[in-house]
Amino acid sequence: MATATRYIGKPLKRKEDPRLIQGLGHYVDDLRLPEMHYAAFVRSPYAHAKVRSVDVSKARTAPGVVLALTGADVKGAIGFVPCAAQIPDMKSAPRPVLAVDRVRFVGEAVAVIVATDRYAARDAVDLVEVDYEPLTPVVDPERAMAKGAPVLHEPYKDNVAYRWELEGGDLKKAFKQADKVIRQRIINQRLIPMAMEPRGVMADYKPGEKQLTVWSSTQIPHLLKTQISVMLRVPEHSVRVITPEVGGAFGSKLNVYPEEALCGYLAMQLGKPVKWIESRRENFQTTIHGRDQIDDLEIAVKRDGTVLGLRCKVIADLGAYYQLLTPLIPTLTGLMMCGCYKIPAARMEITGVLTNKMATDAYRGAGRPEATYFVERAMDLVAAELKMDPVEVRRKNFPQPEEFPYATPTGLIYDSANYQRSLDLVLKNSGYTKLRKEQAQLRKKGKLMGIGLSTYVEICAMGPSSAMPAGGWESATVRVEPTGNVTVLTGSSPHGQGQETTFAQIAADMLGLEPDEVQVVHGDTAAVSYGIGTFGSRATAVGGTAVYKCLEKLRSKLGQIAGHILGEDPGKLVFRDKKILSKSSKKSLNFVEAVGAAYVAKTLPPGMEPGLEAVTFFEPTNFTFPFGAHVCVVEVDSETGDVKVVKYVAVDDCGNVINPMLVDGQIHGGIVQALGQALLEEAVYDENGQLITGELMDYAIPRAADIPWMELSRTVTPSPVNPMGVKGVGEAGTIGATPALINAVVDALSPLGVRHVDMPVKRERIWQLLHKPSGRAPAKAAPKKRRAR
Amino acid sequence: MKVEGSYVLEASRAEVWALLTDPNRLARLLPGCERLDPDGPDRFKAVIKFALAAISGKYDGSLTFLEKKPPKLLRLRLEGKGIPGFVKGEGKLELGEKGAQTELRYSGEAQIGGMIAAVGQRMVDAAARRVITQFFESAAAELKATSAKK
Amino acid sequence: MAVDIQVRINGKPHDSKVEPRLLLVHYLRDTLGLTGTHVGCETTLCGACTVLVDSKAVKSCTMLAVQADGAEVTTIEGLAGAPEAGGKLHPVQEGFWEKHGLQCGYCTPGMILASVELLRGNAEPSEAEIRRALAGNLCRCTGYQNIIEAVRYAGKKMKGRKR
Amino acid sequence: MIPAAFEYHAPKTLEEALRLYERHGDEAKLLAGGQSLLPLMKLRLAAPRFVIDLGKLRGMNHIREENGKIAIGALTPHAEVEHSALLRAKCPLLVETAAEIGDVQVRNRGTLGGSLAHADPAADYPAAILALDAEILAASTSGTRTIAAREFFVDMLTTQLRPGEILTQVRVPILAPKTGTAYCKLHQPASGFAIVGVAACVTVNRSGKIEEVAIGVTGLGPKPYRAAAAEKALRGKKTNPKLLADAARTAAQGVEPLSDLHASAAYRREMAAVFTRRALERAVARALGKKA
Repeated sequence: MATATRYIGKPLKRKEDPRLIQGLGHYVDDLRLPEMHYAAFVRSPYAHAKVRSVDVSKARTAPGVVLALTGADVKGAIGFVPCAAQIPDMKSAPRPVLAVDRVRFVGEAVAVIVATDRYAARDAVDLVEVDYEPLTPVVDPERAMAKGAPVLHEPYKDNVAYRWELEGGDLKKAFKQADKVIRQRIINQRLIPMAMEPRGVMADYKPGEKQLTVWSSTQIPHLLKTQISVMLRVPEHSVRVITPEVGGAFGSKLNVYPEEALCGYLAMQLGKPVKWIESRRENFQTTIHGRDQIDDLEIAVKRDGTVLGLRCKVIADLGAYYQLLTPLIPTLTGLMMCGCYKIPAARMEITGVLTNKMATDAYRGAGRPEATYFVERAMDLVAAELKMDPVEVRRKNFPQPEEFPYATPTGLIYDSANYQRSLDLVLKNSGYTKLRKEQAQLRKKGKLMGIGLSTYVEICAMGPSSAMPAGGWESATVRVEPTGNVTVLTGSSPHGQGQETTFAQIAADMLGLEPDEVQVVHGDTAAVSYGIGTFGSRATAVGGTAVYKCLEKLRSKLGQIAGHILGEDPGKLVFRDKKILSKSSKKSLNFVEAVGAAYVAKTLPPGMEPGLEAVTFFEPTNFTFPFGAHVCVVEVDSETGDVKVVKYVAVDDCGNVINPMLVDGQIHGGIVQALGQALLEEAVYDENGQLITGELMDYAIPRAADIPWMELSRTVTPSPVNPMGVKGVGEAGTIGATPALINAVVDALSPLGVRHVDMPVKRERIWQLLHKPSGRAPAKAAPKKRRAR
Repeated sequence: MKVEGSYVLEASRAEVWALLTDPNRLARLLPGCERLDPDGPDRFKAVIKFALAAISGKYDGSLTFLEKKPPKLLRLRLEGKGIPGFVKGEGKLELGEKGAQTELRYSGEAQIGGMIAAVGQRMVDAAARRVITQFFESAAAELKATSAKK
Repeated sequence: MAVDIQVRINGKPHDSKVEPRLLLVHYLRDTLGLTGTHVGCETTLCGACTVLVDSKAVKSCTMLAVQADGAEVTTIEGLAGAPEAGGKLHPVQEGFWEKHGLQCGYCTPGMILASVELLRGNAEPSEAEIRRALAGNLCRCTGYQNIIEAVRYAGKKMKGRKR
Repeated sequence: MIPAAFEYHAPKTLEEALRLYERHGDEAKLLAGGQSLLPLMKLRLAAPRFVIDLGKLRGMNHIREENGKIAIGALTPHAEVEHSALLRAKCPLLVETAAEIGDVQVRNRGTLGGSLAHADPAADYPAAILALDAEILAASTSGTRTIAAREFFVDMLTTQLRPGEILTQVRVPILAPKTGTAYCKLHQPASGFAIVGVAACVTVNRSGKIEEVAIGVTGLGPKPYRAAAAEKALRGKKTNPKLLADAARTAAQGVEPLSDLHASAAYRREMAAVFTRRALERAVARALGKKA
């Protein structure tokens, strides 16, 4: 049965938007129930302290307060914050939902207040008296690993959470055969995801029905339901999780947080609905952070630019406790460490370290931006060392298109790619040759202009369950209602990606309907079959494929019904314009008539079950590997160190595209988040473990005026892994763009002998390089070149 | 945060030493100090109301003399906590003779936690300087007043 | 303790008694149920809570409800009633839909209202002018590019209607 | 996010406001546009017992020419300064400076008087106010006095305003002939405040001699100041790029710069020189009628 693609591949306007542009959408804080109560948390101002006592007596009697609980009060009643990732010999770092006798990061909650309105709850927080005995905080991960450092989690003797290794190929040989070994320490700084909507939870308990409903701004409603059931020891069928509109997440809501279980508990205790809305300061302190790796890189390279081997020692700062996937994230860096290059041997050693900070976890890209960043820096380091053009080094090391599926030494099979094609296109679109000429001219005038390249590959469509901590499949249910509309229920839980539109496009094309006739439902565990969620650029490739498979089943059934009624071979029927028709005989049946037949059940083929609903749990056989090539051009103000991005050109390949407008939107947003990391963003804890970028006043995320116009284009290399040939695009921009910018900045500063700059390229950091080159170990050639200018 | 510097007072070392170690007089020097009550040997309970225009907060805390080498060196610790967060400082004051004057060299480290650390980052440096200046100016005034009485 | 205020919101008069410390955004959301205005920070930097007060874009988290006494407030819910909209989607709303100027939608009401103020004074803003006018509104999803397209689209539309 | 409770007053006349302010003393805070005070209150770094809202006062939002000067009411929002045709023609420095404050929304609410009275060390206006030698009018129950801009700023968040005094008006001179002005600023990337902001006002005669120069600097230290050494180095000299650059290098003289996450003291000092030079170059070019 052929599918006409009237909607797939078209820039359809989003079905989500009419409600969102009129203020009619409902995020958690927009929901209200009668007798709503509000929770507020008392949080530690210390990074590391013993909690001697928590006195909530004054708060309890404050106006409007109905409940004030400490860690001791809920200790036996609520389980620890869950971590789904297990690494062999990993230390445990259990986190109670409210700290009992010790706090390990600034912002860790020690008590909760519930009051009749949010103002009263906030007032009562100031009335709680906590007696802390400060302990020495452990902030720097390298010092945390050292002997004698204060230990976060006793009875362990040190703060090393785990060590993890991965090796493939003959590394010894690679380094032995190398003409040169290039070494560089590369820091991937700690970031704050900063979704526009902070987290929020609302819980309601109906004692008669024994039903606990939790509304949460989450990416994983089903996993959250299971975890709440486990943490609160409530039968899972008594828990329902609903995710209303979610105002962005970027991985930060791919988690289970103390407040989610606690609000459920409080609602059960009070028999009243309880809501908690995170403040931005809480969001900065207590929602997961991203990245935070120190990568010590060694590159074995031949004189002609062929990279023989790559070795990387990673120190991953995990923070004080494990959130859902904390320990796992750095291992993804290991898997992707060879990037889009045919590097025969690779080795990664990760040391995960516990420090007095918020946990790191999945932030847009989750482990892969780190890999792309250092391998793309590596290519430029090789180019600089061998005085080659970065383009040539990349070409030299790409696998050829015919080598796919391509097996990496890290154990992955890259599905399909043509790296040469995307590189060629980005060079053409950016006018690379001309840019180099311009650069030469500007350098003569003493102007600092830099051109940066990044060719990336990412691992998406997560993923085969064998390689995932807790299932990598996705569910879908597609139901054709008796009147002929279609309901698509997906286990994915989109939060801005637009699957209400793209899944409707798929369904409309597959069934010959209009997208308006398809309603996509997600995020309600009582309505939707168990699912995994939206993260790891998986919604379309995994969730969408589940939908696709349901649609195939329904087409088959509808085809048989129509064939039976029309007396045609079901295999020769097509779905078009709300009809099921035979191309050869031109006989047709209205779609709605075929649907009616399924429900009225009088004219069904013998033995066929009535009804029109299909369920699929789709298990992917492999990940997908989108790729692309980006060019970034910067100008550096030699007086202030200010870096201005003047041009950004991207070519991305995410396989087949369902909605190009939405794909571009994902890439725009991803690039800007990456530029944010490269230019501005850094979560800074001071030596006492205080998060001094504690608000938007000090943590800069890109504003409209900070970034250039982005020129996008696409190549299309379908994935063989799923029937639609899609790959995923949610993280591509974030993964590809940071190295492009940093490579551009290093390129701009290269006449001064600079070969690496750490992110973010804050002005003062650049200014120091420009004005105090001796402080930063410049290359020997620097002074001579400067005279030459 | 580290602070260091020096200030010259128009008084002898003995006079300055007497001033710095007398809790009643010291209370008048500490900006915003409302009370300084003995709480064991060389330890005092303090109530400090810090006010900088619109920004204000009340801190309960303690002052401890960690080391006394009259009239040359005084090491002390000041701790306070209140609704805006906590402050903890440890430092030393060295008294040097400069003719009839005394040069006070100070150095120390302060820890700030809570709301002020999270949002007051850019103000902390200037605020610390201001508190120190106020302290020494008050000390100078106090010494002047005492010598005038003599 | 409570203070009487009279505010016109989206064309409708409201007489309320409010606690003086009640923020305008909480008055709109919690007292009146106009939840289209969002809260994204507490330091006046994200712009999600932007509404129009007497036709000027302001951050409703940094204004007390009592300060709005006597004022005319337009929220996203009332934008269809704006003169340029005539009961339908406002051209800026239309632009955001047409040009995919939103993803998660959380910053969108504030973005739209800030754009409305810009376009009322300047129907053909340059890219730089748009970027500058939206400096007080953060978006973490779109990378701003389609928002700029949306504002341009709306500007053209508004100019066309004026003729 | 939620301020502590307070007692609210919204006086309708200045007299009433002054009486209230006098009565409640330092337990009261004045609320103008609220763009500095309300964020502090929401974080509970400020929790005044009384808030006196000046929003209902009449006659304090104006920009008008008066006795050879331009008088600006204390409650004039930044946006109105930014868009004032009168100021654009006669005191463009203030227009250029106002346009650099915060963002559109903040400029729509924040007021000139509120900003000056708050005296944030990184605020923009003070640089211009100093460079213009503005006069600041302060009212109290015992009358009104005029404070020279140079006297006004005392320390971080502290001004010459006495307890019970309300800033009512700012008077700035009309741009003299052959005079150019400019405000150049290095933004803190997150908050938009000035890491360094320099306002320059330069009068250049036909032969290129600098007859008068005033340079106001904000962001560098705990309080804004006039770069006196730089002014001295320029006054009476014939303008040339080296002169401007050399003078600018003294912009931080005598000041111990602040240091924070975004800029160390050393960097701030260097940026003071860079932005002073840029402001001077732009102001001189404008004085000479060149585009800049």
